[in-house]
Amino acid sequence: MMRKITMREALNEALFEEMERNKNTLCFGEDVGYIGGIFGVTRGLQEKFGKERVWDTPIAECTIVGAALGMAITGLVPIAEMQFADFMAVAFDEVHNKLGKWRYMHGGKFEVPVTLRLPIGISGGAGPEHSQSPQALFVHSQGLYVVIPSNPRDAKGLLKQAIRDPNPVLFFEHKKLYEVKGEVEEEEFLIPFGKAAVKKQGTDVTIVATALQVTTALEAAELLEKDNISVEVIDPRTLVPLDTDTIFESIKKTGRLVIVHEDPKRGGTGAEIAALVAEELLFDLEAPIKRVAGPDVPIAQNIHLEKYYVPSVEDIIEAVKETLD
Amino acid sequence: MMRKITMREALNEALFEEMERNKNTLCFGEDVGYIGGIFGVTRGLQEKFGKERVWDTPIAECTIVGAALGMAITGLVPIAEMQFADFMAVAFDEVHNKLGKWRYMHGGKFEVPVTLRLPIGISGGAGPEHSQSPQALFVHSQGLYVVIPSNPRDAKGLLKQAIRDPNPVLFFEHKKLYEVKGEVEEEEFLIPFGKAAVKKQGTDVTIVATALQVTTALEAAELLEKDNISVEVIDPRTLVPLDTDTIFESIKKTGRLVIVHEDPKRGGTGAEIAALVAEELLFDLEAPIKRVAGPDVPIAQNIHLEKYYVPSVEDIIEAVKETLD
Amino acid sequence: MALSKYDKDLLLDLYRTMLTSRRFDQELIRLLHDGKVGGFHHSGQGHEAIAAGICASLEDKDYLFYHHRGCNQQISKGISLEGIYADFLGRVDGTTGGLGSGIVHHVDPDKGILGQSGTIGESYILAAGVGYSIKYRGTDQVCVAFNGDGATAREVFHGGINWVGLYNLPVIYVIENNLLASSLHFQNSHSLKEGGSLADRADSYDVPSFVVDGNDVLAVYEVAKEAIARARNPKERRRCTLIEAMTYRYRGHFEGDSAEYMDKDVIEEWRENRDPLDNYRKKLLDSGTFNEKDLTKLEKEVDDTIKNAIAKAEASPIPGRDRIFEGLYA
Amino acid sequence: MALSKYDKDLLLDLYRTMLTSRRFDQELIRLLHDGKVGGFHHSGQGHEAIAAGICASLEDKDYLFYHHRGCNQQISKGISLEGIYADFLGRVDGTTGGLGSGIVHHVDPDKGILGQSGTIGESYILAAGVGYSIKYRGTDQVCVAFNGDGATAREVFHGGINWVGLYNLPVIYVIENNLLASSLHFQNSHSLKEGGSLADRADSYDVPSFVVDGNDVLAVYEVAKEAIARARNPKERRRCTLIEAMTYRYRGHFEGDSAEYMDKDVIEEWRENRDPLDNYRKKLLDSGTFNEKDLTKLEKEVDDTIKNAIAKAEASPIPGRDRIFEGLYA
Ligand SMILES: Cc1ncc(C[n+]2csc(CCOP(=O)(O)OP(=O)(O)O)c2C)c(N)n1
Ligand SMILES: Cc1ncc(C[n+]2csc(CCOP(=O)(O)OP(=O)(O)O)c2C)c(N)n1
Ligand SMILES: [Mg+2]
Ligand SMILES: [Mg+2]
Repeated sequence: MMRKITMREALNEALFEEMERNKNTLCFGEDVGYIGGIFGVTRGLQEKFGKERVWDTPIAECTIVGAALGMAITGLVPIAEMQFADFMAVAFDEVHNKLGKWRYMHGGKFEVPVTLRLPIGISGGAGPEHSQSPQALFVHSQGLYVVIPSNPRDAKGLLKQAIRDPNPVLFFEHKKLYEVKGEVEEEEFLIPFGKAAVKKQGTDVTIVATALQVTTALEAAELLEKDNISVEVIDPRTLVPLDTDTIFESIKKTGRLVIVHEDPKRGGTGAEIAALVAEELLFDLEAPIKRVAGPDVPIAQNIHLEKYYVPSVEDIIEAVKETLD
Repeated sequence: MMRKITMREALNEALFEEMERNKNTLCFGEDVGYIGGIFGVTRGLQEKFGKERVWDTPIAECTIVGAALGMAITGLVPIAEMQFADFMAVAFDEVHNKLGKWRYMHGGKFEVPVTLRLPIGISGGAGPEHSQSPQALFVHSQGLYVVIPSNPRDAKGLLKQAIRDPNPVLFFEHKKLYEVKGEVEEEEFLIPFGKAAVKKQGTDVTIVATALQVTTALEAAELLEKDNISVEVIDPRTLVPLDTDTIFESIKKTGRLVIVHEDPKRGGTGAEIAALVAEELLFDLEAPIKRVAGPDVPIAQNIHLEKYYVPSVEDIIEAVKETLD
Repeated sequence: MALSKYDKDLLLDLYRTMLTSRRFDQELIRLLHDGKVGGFHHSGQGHEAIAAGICASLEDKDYLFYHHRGCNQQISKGISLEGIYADFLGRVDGTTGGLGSGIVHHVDPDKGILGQSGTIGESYILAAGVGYSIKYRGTDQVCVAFNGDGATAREVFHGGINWVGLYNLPVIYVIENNLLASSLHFQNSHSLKEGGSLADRADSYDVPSFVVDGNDVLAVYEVAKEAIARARNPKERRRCTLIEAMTYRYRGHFEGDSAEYMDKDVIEEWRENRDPLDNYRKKLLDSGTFNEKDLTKLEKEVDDTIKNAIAKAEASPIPGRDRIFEGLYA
Repeated sequence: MALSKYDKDLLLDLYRTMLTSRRFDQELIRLLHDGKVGGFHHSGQGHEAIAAGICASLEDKDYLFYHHRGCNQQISKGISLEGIYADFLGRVDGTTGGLGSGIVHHVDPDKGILGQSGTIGESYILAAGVGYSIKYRGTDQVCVAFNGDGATAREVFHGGINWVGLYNLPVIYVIENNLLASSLHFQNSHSLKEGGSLADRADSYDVPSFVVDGNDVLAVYEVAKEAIARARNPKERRRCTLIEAMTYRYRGHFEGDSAEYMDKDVIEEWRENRDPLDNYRKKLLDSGTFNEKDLTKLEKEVDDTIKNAIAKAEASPIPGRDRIFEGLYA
């Protein structure tokens, strides 16, 4: 049987392997060095690779990202962690206007192999500025890749790909997945960007879900199976580039689409997917598209209220059934 | 006949009137004081209201917005200008996480009457970081209003409303509209948020367009009229709140929707509108939705290339005709 | 200054404030361990003298931005204990009306407590706006913004202090320098001269600054009193001040942090020899200003207050789903 | 230092660089007025001595971030004139391969010219990363980042200088302080001590700094030479430096700016008495190092170079629509 490891371990392995592979690869950010990150993803790296390659930066997110760009265009391969993806707001200019555009606006003369690791998601009462899932903002950016794994194996293969890719990659890690275990082979592997994973085949309704919501969608799908509703669950794995082929193929078969994500609904990651389908596949749809998403209000800190922000199995089941009415 | 004034003059009048109305209203930003703004919108204000109320700040966008919030929650009504809306990226945390959430996350105990004036759009070779139209990013935010006028009268009425509103308002002004003239009555008036304007009635196809693209859409509509295609043109005027009633009503009549905007297509302002329609009105649609939008690449500085970034009359005509095929 | 020169009420109030802060925190941690409080808490144990010393010269009309380790600051400024306990417990009678708290977001406009930003350090710029507001409105209010040493590395520090200095605003920046920013030692976070301080940063902005022993409540009180008086007076050449108060924290960065990066001996040294409460209590007794009975009485009062506050907070209900849709727009 | 102590080639090169910068700019403005160049241009006339003096000690391998008023800087670092003319003219042989330029974005990796950010001041942090990269790779390269006085008010200044100081990186920040940021006077942008300078900001970070007459090319040269030598040497206690070079601009913020906020007499005073080229030329002649004929010959050469560059640039084609879809990803 294949070994099972947590997503944290899988990410950690990816970092180890890529740091070993290329000595110009560096890891830095707040608390990533000595303690190995507040979520423990970079544990052991400083011990192994030294303080020059793995270190704790001051609390200055613009500078972390700006410096990463400076390193990348002069021969290094920086991997920086934002302690919480929410802090991408602080370094927004550096991400949206610098990382994404530096190569293009300077005539294609640079490569920008930057990876930003970005913990997202609602987890344990962290409140309105430590719980967000801001990936939709960067779907609107240019020149960035947006990666969002849902399980240990994908996390490992995608992170290795991200580090090797000569372009800037935003790598979103759902905090609630760090402890989740899954099968990951011992041998080295990469997962290419732009290839969705069909997590479960089905014929009645297509669900497109990302990150933690893939698990929720699969749970819903299993329960729906008991009602003889056959659901296909697709995890795009990368939002930019988006594997429209796989998604469209599925919708052509099912005629129904439910999109599930934790980020707020308005202008969220589901909007672009829904819009593409409404442009390209309108006559294949047999029911209105449904989005099951976070509400358009900031995330309360009250731990008792958190559940109201996260798409639940019941929410998904209800949405799927509505498409079948 | 009613007088005609430029959008710049209309905005300037709105500022004068509101500054006169409430002595706690202040205007500030880079170059807004002595020279009256690099686009001339705040001209004459410093002379009239003095340097305490109208002044030139250091080049520090985070601080401009952060300070505006501090003023707003202690009794003032700040109106700040970002010299180019592109610089909202610099102050992104202050806008997305502070202005939008301060009231909510502190239990609703504050009002945040901040207005940010934000020049957008491609105009005269300003390149990838002085030409953007970043409004889609803030459609995904919470707690903000997103206002985007297309003509002098709307600009005046909406800006006055924005200043009086107790909530943070992002006010997007297309640079190419500043010189455009239109009828504006002498008497005071306000325009409420969330009320779209039907710019032209029609029965075959609905176009939803904002800012400069309203003009382009109307030109296209006029030409289409000659081919006996009757187009309804809707200007939402505010993207948050969005007047879905008016938009949906129109689509129920026409069965066809073309969305036009200058911001890049992927995750742009059209995505949410298309998604809403695909959720709510699917069976009213007789053709796939079309988005005519900016390409998903940064904006080149080369003035000869700019035209390839802006939706043209021809692009719109083509899209409309495609919905009728 | 000899203790005898101080007003006795003030001396006792300082003790009461520090003790309330300490006891509040201890009881909160108990509630956390009992599983009644979710989310994050950054304990301010060891820092109590700073907020107590600063806020002693502030009035309700004055403004305050606390930081993530800021319960002491809110308590020193007079926030309702019951309110913040209810926040931590996620009850509707919390200061946020049921949205809860943890990292931040307690609030009390009537006490001038303006809240806090989840992205730390933002109060450097928010306070600049509040200072401008005070100056424009022409009142004699003051705005105090607390931050940590770590947050002072953030880019916004420069933007804020430059505004505050340029417009000469009634703003006092207080840095609670506990030598650590999460696991990062102060020395590895800031480029400074040998023996230099964060207070040195203020110099080129022409902002007066002080480094003060943050575990000595009277030392803090003196420095703050001067700064606050200067801030209130529009005729002063410099109304703004940066105060760096040196201290240490007794616990991990947040409750649950195993804090292996901290040296247990160093913590012990601070606890044993530099505790702001113990040392001050001893001083009060040694100087003969108060006797053991006076202090025991006060200690009992504080305990009762805390118990009462918790009881009231726990009696408040947990909100339902509707709550999350309230209060987004005014 | 007496002129006789300098290498004659160096002396002549400095003049050539400044003159090329000046003539480049004059001709560019002519092209603008002829309607051949669209977009924005921020003329660096009056600033030429700064870049010439700094770059004289740099090599191709060294890195440079210019700022929006930075054609002088690129020219001093050796960028192709034909390339940047072609950028301004929107031709495919421009350094950006047809994307054009205006505000910024010329580039030449082979000359170490890394580009520029449209949000000014960002090079304060980008250069920190480049400095880290140099240090990590263990080369003796240097990174120079030019900025204006106005951009130095941006929040990122603090983040950048703190990194550079903390990690002791081979980075030189140069501020071309022309007393204006668009219409805002320097004094209204920065909180400083009476008579203080932006260079003072470096002090608390333990970053060596200089204020230098930016219109005196040899003065700039001397300061930069020392700083660059220090930066190259990993054994130096401080490899980083902040240089504030005082100057003034002769023209509006950008071409087309009516610049009514500028005092014509002040401009005249700088042009007449403090022009970096005129004064240097006079010095070269007065010292007897060169005679009128030497300089006229060089001037003719520069004119020819410029003419040639423009001719070649104008011969290059304008790109078509496809160009905008090229080069987004590697
Ligand atoms: C912009 C931002 N970056 C990072 C964090 C995460 N964070 C919260 S507290 C903290 C350490 C703060 O250290 P310091 O300012 O010294 O305060 P202390 O905790 O020592 O009281 C960090 C890194 C944050 N909340 N906001
Ligand atoms: C972040 C940001 N804010 C504002 C601007 C607009 N802007 C461009 S140049 C400039 C003035 C810069 O002044 P300074 O740094 O002194 O340089 P100078 O023009 O005087 O050479 C301004 C406000 C910008 N490009 N980026
Ligand atoms: Mg600290
Ligand atoms: Mg300047």
